Amino acid sequence: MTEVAGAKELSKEELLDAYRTMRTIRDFEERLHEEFATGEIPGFVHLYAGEEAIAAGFMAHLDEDDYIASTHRGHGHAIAKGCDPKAMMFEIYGKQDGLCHGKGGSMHIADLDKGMLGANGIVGGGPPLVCGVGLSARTRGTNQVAVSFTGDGGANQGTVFESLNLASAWDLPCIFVIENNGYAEATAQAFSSKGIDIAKRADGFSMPGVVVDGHDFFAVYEAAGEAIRRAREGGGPSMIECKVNRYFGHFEGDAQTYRAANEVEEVRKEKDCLMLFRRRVTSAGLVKESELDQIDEEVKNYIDECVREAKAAPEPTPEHLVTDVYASY
Amino acid sequence: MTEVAGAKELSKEELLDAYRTMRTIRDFEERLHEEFATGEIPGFVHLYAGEEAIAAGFMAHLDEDDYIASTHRGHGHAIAKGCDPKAMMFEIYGKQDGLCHGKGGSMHIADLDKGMLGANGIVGGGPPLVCGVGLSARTRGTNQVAVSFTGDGGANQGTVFESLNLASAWDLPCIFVIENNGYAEATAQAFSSKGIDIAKRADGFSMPGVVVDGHDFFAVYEAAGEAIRRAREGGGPSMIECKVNRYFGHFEGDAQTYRAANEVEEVRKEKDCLMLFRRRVTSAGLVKESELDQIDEEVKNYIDECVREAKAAPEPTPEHLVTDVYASY
Amino acid sequence: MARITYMQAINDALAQEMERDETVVVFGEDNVGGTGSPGEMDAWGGVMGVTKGLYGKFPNQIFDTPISESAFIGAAAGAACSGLRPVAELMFVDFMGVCFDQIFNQAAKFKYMFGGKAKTPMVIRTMYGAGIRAASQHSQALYPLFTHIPGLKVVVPSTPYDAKGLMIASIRDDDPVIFFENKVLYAVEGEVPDEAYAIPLGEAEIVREGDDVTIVAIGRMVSMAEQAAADLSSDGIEVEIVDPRTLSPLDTDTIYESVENTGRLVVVDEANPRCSMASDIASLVAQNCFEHLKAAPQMVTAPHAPPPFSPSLEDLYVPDPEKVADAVRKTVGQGVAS
Amino acid sequence: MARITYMQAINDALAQEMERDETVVVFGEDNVGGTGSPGEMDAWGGVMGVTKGLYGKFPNQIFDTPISESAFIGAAAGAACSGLRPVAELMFVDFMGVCFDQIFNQAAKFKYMFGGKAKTPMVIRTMYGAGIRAASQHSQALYPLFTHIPGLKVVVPSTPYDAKGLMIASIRDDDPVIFFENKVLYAVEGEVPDEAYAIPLGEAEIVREGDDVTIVAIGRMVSMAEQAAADLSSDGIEVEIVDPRTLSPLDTDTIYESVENTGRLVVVDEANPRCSMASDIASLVAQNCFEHLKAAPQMVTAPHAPPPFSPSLEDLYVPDPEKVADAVRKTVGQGVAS
Ligand SMILES: Cc1ncc(C[n+]2csc(CCOP(=O)(O)OP(=O)(O)O)c2C)c(N)n1
Ligand SMILES: Cc1ncc(C[n+]2csc(CCOP(=O)(O)OP(=O)(O)O)c2C)c(N)n1
Ligand SMILES: [Mg+2]
Ligand SMILES: [Mg+2]
Repeated sequence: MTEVAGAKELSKEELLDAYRTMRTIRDFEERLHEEFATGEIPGFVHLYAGEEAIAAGFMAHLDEDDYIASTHRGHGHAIAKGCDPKAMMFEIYGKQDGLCHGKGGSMHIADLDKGMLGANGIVGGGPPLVCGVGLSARTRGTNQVAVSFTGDGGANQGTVFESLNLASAWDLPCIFVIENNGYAEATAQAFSSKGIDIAKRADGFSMPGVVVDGHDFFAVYEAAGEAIRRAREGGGPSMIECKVNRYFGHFEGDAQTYRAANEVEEVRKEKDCLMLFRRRVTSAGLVKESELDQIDEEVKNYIDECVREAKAAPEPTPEHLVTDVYASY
Repeated sequence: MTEVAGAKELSKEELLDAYRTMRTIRDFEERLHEEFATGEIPGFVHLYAGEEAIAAGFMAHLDEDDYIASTHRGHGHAIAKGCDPKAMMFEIYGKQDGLCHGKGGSMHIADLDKGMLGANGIVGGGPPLVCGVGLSARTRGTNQVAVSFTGDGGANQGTVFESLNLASAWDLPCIFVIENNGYAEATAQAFSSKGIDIAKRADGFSMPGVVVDGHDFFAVYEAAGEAIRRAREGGGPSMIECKVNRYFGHFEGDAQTYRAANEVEEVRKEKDCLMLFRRRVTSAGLVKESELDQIDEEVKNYIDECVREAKAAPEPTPEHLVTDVYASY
Repeated sequence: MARITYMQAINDALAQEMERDETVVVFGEDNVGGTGSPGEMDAWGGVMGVTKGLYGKFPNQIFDTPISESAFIGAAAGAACSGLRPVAELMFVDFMGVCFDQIFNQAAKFKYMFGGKAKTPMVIRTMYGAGIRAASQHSQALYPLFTHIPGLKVVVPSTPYDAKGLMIASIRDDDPVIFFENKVLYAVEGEVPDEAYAIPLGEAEIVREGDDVTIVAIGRMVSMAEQAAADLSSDGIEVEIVDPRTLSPLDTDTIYESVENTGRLVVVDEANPRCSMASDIASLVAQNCFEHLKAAPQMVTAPHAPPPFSPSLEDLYVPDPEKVADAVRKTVGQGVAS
Repeated sequence: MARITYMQAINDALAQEMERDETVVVFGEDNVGGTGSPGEMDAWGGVMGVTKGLYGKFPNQIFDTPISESAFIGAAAGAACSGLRPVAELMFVDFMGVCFDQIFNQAAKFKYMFGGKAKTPMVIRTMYGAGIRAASQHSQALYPLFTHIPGLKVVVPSTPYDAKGLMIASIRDDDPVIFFENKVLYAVEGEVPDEAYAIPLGEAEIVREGDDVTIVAIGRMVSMAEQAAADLSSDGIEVEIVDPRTLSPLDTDTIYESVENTGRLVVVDEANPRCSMASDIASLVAQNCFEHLKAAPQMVTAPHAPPPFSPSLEDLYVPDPEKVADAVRKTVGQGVAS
């Protein structure tokens, strides 16, 4: 790859959008990390910080009526797909005006109007769903595509393999993204799938499989673009593995003693996606430092506002306990 | 492969045993085909005829305390693993003295004392079980191995992929055999997994994967031997795909209009495993035609006896309805 | 109106709905039968032939799947969220164990978890029940497991007429519906209107009127109850038979009304007894009709054992008219016939 | 004897059984935690720490698994048939949907299908219940689904003492056992003997004696019943609390005896109501203690809805002492407190 390969296709506005997406995710997650420590955030929270380039790189190619299916680590995908971060923050705080009216929480953030089929509490839950979206697009003759995200640990779940094969047999416009951050909870990919390139499994399903650096927005953008174009043109499914790191624990509260000392610090220093992006676009003269700084500032204020309002927002009222499901008795 | 490669290792007695196994399976199945037509055999019956070389080729390497897990098409595996054909015939007729006292039937023939973990009504049900046997062998420090059989259709079931990966991660002495007979019910492998060599999926699980001609006892014997030896020596799991044909319908009663005209006739003529075996061993002067003829005769009489006795045998008595399961109330 | 089988009634419902709405798609293992094969397409039309002939009429709306229930049942859920009304087949309900997550944690919960924002109009067609010597892994009833799950609708038709009307209603419903087809009933014939009609989910039917004992019977068990009723009637006992038709939602009103009149209840359920429909209905009646009950409610179910293979055992496994009649006699205090 | 937590009691039971019998092996996702990772092993000891420290003592008897529940739960069944006594963890029971086949069609049925020839001594440890804001896919109870299945034993301990004794009995049992651990109870302390002891499966415990109303309460619901009992006692209502401890087999004798004395029944079950343990027990009592019942049996359960995320809704979802007390008052005809 040349210095800013992939960037050629992108207008300045698109570059700024991508940066804003990544920055929004980063601030959203870092702020949740802080807030979680205060004890005010209920339940399990899995943070996406460090992996932003993947969500931003894929979603830059998707339209609102394209669909994604996410994982337990879903905030980044949701934000990049266009879910309202404020409504998401409300949701994570369990409030009535949350994106799912407080019924879903962090692990079930969804917005079907934005093509976001949901974070998912079940590892491997998403890939079958995108096969369905692919089938729907094919049957109705639209050129929508569907993208599922799965972790390196999730890649060993039977549902994922079945979906790869079904998408292949049915020639569906589906892209299966593997976010390989090296760990499933405390268990290393070196053990759980012997450290292989997971994308090489694509071969067993007659589809292209590529490995990209998940810290590098432009690498992701390029690989995603190729796969999504192919899918839209009827060329069938693909698998893309993004090698990446997560900055925080598996979930908030994880002491992470299974990781090497300084593991994260080093990645943050060498490979941070925001830093890499910034360096690339400014040194190529595509964007000015000050423009990015301004985004940083705006995002910071916005996330502040999200948290402030979320904390103050009202809880769901009791009658909602039994709405949105028919009551058999 | 030279004319009788693999045969070198085999004593004359072993050759005769292998032939007897294949002939017993063939006669067992052809006789069931006839008997089913009379309407006297209850339930679903899936015949193994045409695929005998696979069962015989693998089981020739296994000891009684090695284990196998089979499929809905399990008669051949059971016979080859040492289950008593007469007790099997009783079982298929649903009789009290059947191998499972009439409670299992064709789809659940099992004999744990012989290392036969059961035919299985659930496609993909067996591979997880052999992982457990592998774990048991490893934990107890025995050198047992475990072999699972799965069809080309079953190879797309999530449980199978998960088992491949688990056996790899745990370095288990397991062999995953794919019996690719080209069809899953009426659906061709050309569609269900795009006609790929299924064994190439092994690569995604860091294990060797080979394809052999499943009509050729010696080819199967050789590939099986290598994988089983490796497993016993701590070299971990393998995958072996045997390309083969089934002679009868998916189950008895299947009109098979999805198959090409004369498809089976041609295979029977060109590739029949018993014919190939006979030709090889006699032309190499290892065994005399008359010796094989004698086996044919003995087997024929024995299967006659099995059927005759099975028909006359008593049904289970009512109290057995609720034995072999604790009654909660 | 014509006399057709339960199987044909389901086929007709599928055809009429596919015709009416091209977003209705049908898929499953060998639902066409023959995909990729050198011989003919539509070679099977489902393992029992329920979807036979649909491929000829709707080649773009019916397809075969690999053997990957999690993927294609999940695909039904994903498709339902994005513009289709899929009818996916889980060949035997016994296979639920390889794909239950996509049913109960995904499809069933989307609407609730997402705060009402999802609509998941899908039908899972599945075959249940003993009676064809298919042994432990192909003969279970299992509808209690689905009935337990909030967000799923559960339908168990007992006649060709109901099969058609309930299938049409299920396809038009916006929640995921599990549609239980009894394999022994496929060959049963009945009068069925030619045109499309929907039977609302959640409405029981009174199959027979009577004042002495209420029998609630499910699916194939309705005919067992009917046979028992004839017998009992000659002894002067008139039973009322209620067929719930949908187990979730359950038409408790009709059941309660009947028991309020008869004061006696027998539930006939082909499933195993623990945490079953029989126990569900018996407990509801005990709670809600207590003051009307003149005798202890009775359950007639399979025993707490897997379905056996041997015909002689399987015949003892399924509730039969005699056992139903015995239970009825027990509630009216005439003791069990010996 | 020492005061230890429910979590520690389970850990102790596992350690003592692994020590006693080296064919007892323990595995699951991150049951050690850290396999293949650059940092320390035993980094997790299970997601909640239940198996923490076992790796240090039994490095050959405890291992991590890939995320492949079908494969490793099935492996437990295969291992149980070939010489081990595995204890496999299904981290949250909500994940059963990806591996249920290996539990209910394989492990549960081997013995029956194979005519008594198989022995499948395995334990599936799993976590259930609401209360930690883990939302719809991590908060279900689901034990009714397992109780429905013949061939499975189902254990739900409510105290540290029971957790230890029932775990030891489960490991020594020759049938597959599903062992339900309540995540909210992990931190609860109680007196637990140091030595190994087994509590027979199928024996209920009378947690509190009383003559007015029988409450049957399951798992964490026992403490809800106890709190309600204190309240009710000050109103002059003395409840008897029966903790079944194992749901399958179920100790119906103890339940019937209690109801024969009190004439009134309230079942408290954290699961959803349909085809539930509450309905199972209520229907059994209605059938078998009819002549002793003075009032309609009552069920206190979660509503027919998935568990919601929001703390304010989740707190309403789970049965609480007030709802239990209301149900008790209803059975004694004092009306619901307003
Ligand atoms: C079916 C299922 N099994 C296990 C879990 C528990 N679990 C949640 S996240 C996780 C690890 C996932 O690892 P990976 O797929 O690599 O994603 P990451 O967390 O690294 O993003 C596990 C085991 C689950 N939620 N669902
Ligand atoms: C989980 C599950 N899905 C579907 C079936 C129904 N079924 C039984 S055999 C079969 C085809 C199997 O094909 P294959 O694996 O190629 O084996 P073959 O019959 O060719 O030997 C199917 C779909 C089943 N028994 N279990
Ligand atoms: Mg990971
Ligand atoms: Mg096949």
